[in-house]
Amino acid sequence: MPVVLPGEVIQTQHKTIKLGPGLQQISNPEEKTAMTVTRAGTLEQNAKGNQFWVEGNSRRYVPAAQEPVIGIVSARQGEGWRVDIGYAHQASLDGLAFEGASRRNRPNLKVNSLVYARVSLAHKDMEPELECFDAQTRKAEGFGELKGGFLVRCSLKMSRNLLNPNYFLLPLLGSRFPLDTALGTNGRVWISAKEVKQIIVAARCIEAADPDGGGMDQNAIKKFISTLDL
Amino acid sequence: MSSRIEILNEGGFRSDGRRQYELREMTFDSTAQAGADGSARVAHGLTEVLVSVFGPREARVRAQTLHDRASIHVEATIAPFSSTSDRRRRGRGDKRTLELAATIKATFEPVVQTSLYPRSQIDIFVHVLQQDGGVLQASINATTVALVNAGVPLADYVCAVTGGVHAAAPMLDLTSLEENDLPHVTVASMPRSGHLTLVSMETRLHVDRFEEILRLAGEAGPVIHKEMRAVVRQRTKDLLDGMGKGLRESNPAEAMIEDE
Amino acid sequence: MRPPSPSIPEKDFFFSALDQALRLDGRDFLEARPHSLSFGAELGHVECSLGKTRVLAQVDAKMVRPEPQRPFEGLISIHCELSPMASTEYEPGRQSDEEIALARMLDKIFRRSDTIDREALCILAGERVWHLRIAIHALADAGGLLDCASLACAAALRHFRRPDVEVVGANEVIVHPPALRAPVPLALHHTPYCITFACYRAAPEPSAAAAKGAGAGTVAGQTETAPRVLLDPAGLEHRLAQGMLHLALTPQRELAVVHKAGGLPLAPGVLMGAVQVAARRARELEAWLDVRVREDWVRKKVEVR
Amino acid sequence: MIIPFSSPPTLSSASRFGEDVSEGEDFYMNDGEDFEAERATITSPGESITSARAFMRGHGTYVDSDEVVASVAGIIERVNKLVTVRALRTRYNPEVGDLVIGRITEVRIVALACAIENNERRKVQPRRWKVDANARQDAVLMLSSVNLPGGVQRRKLESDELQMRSFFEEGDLLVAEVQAFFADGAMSLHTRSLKYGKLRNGQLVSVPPILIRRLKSHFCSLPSGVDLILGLNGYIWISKHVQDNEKEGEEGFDAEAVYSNQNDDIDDATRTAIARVSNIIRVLASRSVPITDAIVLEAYEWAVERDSDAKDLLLGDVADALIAAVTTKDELTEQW
Repeated sequence: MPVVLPGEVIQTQHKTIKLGPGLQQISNPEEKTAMTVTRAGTLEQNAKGNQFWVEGNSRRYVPAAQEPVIGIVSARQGEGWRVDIGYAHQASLDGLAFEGASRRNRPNLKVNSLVYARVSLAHKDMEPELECFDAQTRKAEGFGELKGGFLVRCSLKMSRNLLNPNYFLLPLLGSRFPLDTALGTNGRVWISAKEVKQIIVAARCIEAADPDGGGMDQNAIKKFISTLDL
Repeated sequence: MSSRIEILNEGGFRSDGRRQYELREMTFDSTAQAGADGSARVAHGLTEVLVSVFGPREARVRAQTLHDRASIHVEATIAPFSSTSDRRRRGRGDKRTLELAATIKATFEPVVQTSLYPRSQIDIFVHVLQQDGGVLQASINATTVALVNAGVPLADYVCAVTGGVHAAAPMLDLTSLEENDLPHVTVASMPRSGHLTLVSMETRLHVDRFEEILRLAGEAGPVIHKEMRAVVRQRTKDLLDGMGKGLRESNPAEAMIEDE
Repeated sequence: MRPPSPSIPEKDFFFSALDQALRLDGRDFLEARPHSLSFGAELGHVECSLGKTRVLAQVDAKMVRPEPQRPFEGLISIHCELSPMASTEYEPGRQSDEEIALARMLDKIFRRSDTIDREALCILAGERVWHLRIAIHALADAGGLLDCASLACAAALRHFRRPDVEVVGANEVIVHPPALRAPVPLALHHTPYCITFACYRAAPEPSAAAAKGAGAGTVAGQTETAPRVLLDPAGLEHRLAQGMLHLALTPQRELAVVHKAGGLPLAPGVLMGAVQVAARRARELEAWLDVRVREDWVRKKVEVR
Repeated sequence: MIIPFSSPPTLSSASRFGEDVSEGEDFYMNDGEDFEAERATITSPGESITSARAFMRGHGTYVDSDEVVASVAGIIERVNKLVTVRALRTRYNPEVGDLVIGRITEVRIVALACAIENNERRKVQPRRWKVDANARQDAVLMLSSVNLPGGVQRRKLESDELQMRSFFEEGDLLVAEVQAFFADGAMSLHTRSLKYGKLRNGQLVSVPPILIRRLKSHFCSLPSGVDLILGLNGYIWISKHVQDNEKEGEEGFDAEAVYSNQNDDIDDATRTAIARVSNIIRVLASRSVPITDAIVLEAYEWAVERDSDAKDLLLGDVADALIAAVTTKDELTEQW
């Protein structure tokens, strides 16, 4: 994974590519697909080589469409809510963007409650919008209000790690005690388990494994868990 | 210069003739400002503070409206003529004034039952008219009485008193002469539980001495409470007496209600 | 933009953990976060960390004319800066309320409590005195900023040395460069340490777990129905505190500042319990600080006097 | 005996009300002991009233460690198991059906984005006035709750929304009735009656709300051409008498008169009478005497008899004499 700096130009052979965060398309007279880097980090691409993005250690979340996020309801607004997702601006969540919601039957979210939602609109000139269902199927698919449990805040890098099914931490924790999680890409992870102690252990492990915090690897975490009171 | 003054003489008297634990005379006036919902002018000796309370009323600043309780807004002013040593005109941004206001706000926020008045605002205006030590103490006591007079629900009275130590001898209710020379503590307590809502000290004092003052101030709290309570009860009684005078007119009204 | 308040699940979880006598970072009630110091190249340049909270303190001195009404006393000024660097909660520009409160508290702890011998800062009465300027920069705020800032300030004052000066004749002042004459440490009467407690209402029904916690590490005089007192609150503990108590003490068991403005009412016994805990901690911090400062002086080859 | 909630506090013996109360210990109701209705019991914040096991807490109280504790200074009232403390000086506490006098503080014609700017919990409510009625929040007067010129049954048009200020604008006084409450406790008013609407030709006197009681009618006409409106929120309107036939008539309801901002001609005699009544009310309020049409009338007759100047009424000795005159008679008639 090459380290790239803002301003670098990257060229590929692929005709149709998808650009992720940290990259911008530039017009190219030679008919070759080219992009410029806007953020420092490591350049990543998928196996097929037609999707690119820059992985960095920035702390401020910038929403991108279809990303799952955890938000805190900050106010009621007309038919919906305003939600803090850790971005520079508040996102809006429509009261009808829930499974089974209708004009008569809208979910009742209180100010300061937690929601697990998907970014449905992320445009640089507009306020981000969220939805708590799949717009096609109108099914919740796990989105909605998060009740109980605890919210852990971590770095953006860590939240992406946790979303990776091959990452060791959640299976490791899961082997010790059953737990529910909701993973947001905005550096927020919601954990629920039976015991308060278990949630605290999970929260401390996430913090310890966070590359921006303790940065422990699998073995270190194993040792760390054994020192904790479970 | 002030160190030449004898704080406590051999006979056990202080510079103004009081004994160690003697409080200055307290006077309360609940009729100080008719335009306010509640007001009180409280004097501890030569220290005098006027507090006016408005509200709960419609919040003037929308952005500060709280959806689940009333917001409390405190503004303090120290009159330039209030002190002989420091005739300064203190503007709105003056640190000492701001701190006084912030302290009063923090002290009363948990005491006032604000959750009964969502989206409203309670304004407390504190005017220090004369200072001779114990400004914070007088301001808190005056605010308590003003809030009670305004009919604002409180969990309890807040009774404040200042204590100091002179050569291992603790004393209460310091004048500014004594405050300048002695380490002093302002303590505000709630008589029902005896718990302390405010403890503020800015001068150096040994832990053991501090404990002694804390204990003394704890004992002085109920004394001040008794005075305040008597004043409040007297006022309530006076108002009630006046209402009794409208007796004859009230009867038809009562009859009417029973008819309904 | 005002930061969002903690969400309902965070709040509920925090208090249910508290009911079981658990803190979110695994500490005991009266356990502080680890603290560390690092010294910069110059004397009086200190970076202090308390958990994830970090503060930079820098002391410098220059010669000025004293105030006419106090010709024998040096000047001390404390400057605080809370920039958005420390936390997203702080806005650039305008002085925030937190900044004013921090500056006021540091002023009380170090200036009003006569920590520094001002008369020792006098060079030539009415003509020349030292002006000590203490700059505090918050680098990261994860709760307990005041404790961290005061520790950094104390360390910087202890670490700092001013150039040696000599008065020749009537009003000629010679400043000796550090290379020729060892610089002089400040004359400090004492070193206050600020210690913060967060208070929470007593558990609704004292459970077995809470009773266990009461035995493990709680303020003396704290019974099951008494409010819970946490030393060195961090993050959520800070934001959800129902009352805060700031104490500044010298290692000689002298209180320099007591600041409890409003919040949860405390019984005098609980307050005194907290004072005793703080007194112990002040002594520990003093011993630790003394060792660290001397180590650095040795490393910098400063003559220790 | 049940003390009516809305009635003045246990007046039957307020004059006898003992000295022991002020110095005595906390009044404490025992479980079995019957509450003495004849004695007004004064309490103040933080004082225990009774056990929370046997009684229910009402307004002005809270529960602390199994006791009902007062949170305001006032008198204890009990209805069955409900214990309340009534403060003698407080803001107006509205009830549906109350007649109030208010002042317009804000005209909100289009409520664009108002929900966004202040985290509004209510739904967006366009077309309304906000009215200060001495309560803890400003009251709301909806455009749909007022009578518009052109008959009671007229439909509201969009043009009405645009000319809301021509009906009521900031600073206007009005008399209205409390219609309902919003979820957050703010009251909603209406003026859909010919009795209600904009006020003119007079002056406003503000007294503590507790001094105004519920009467058969809050509109009274005094001889000498003065009308009195006693708002339950403590605002009292004293104005020139309007002939009944002038306000009557379904079709005679014309915008000119109802929403006019112009005072009629008021002759000197009426002006003097209005001033006299106003000062009488001020004097009564300053001595905490409940204000009713009867007592005002009596005081007015006394003042006319003495032929005292309106402004002299406020002088201490005249005021005392007035109070003595209107209240001594009461004691004579106390038996009934």
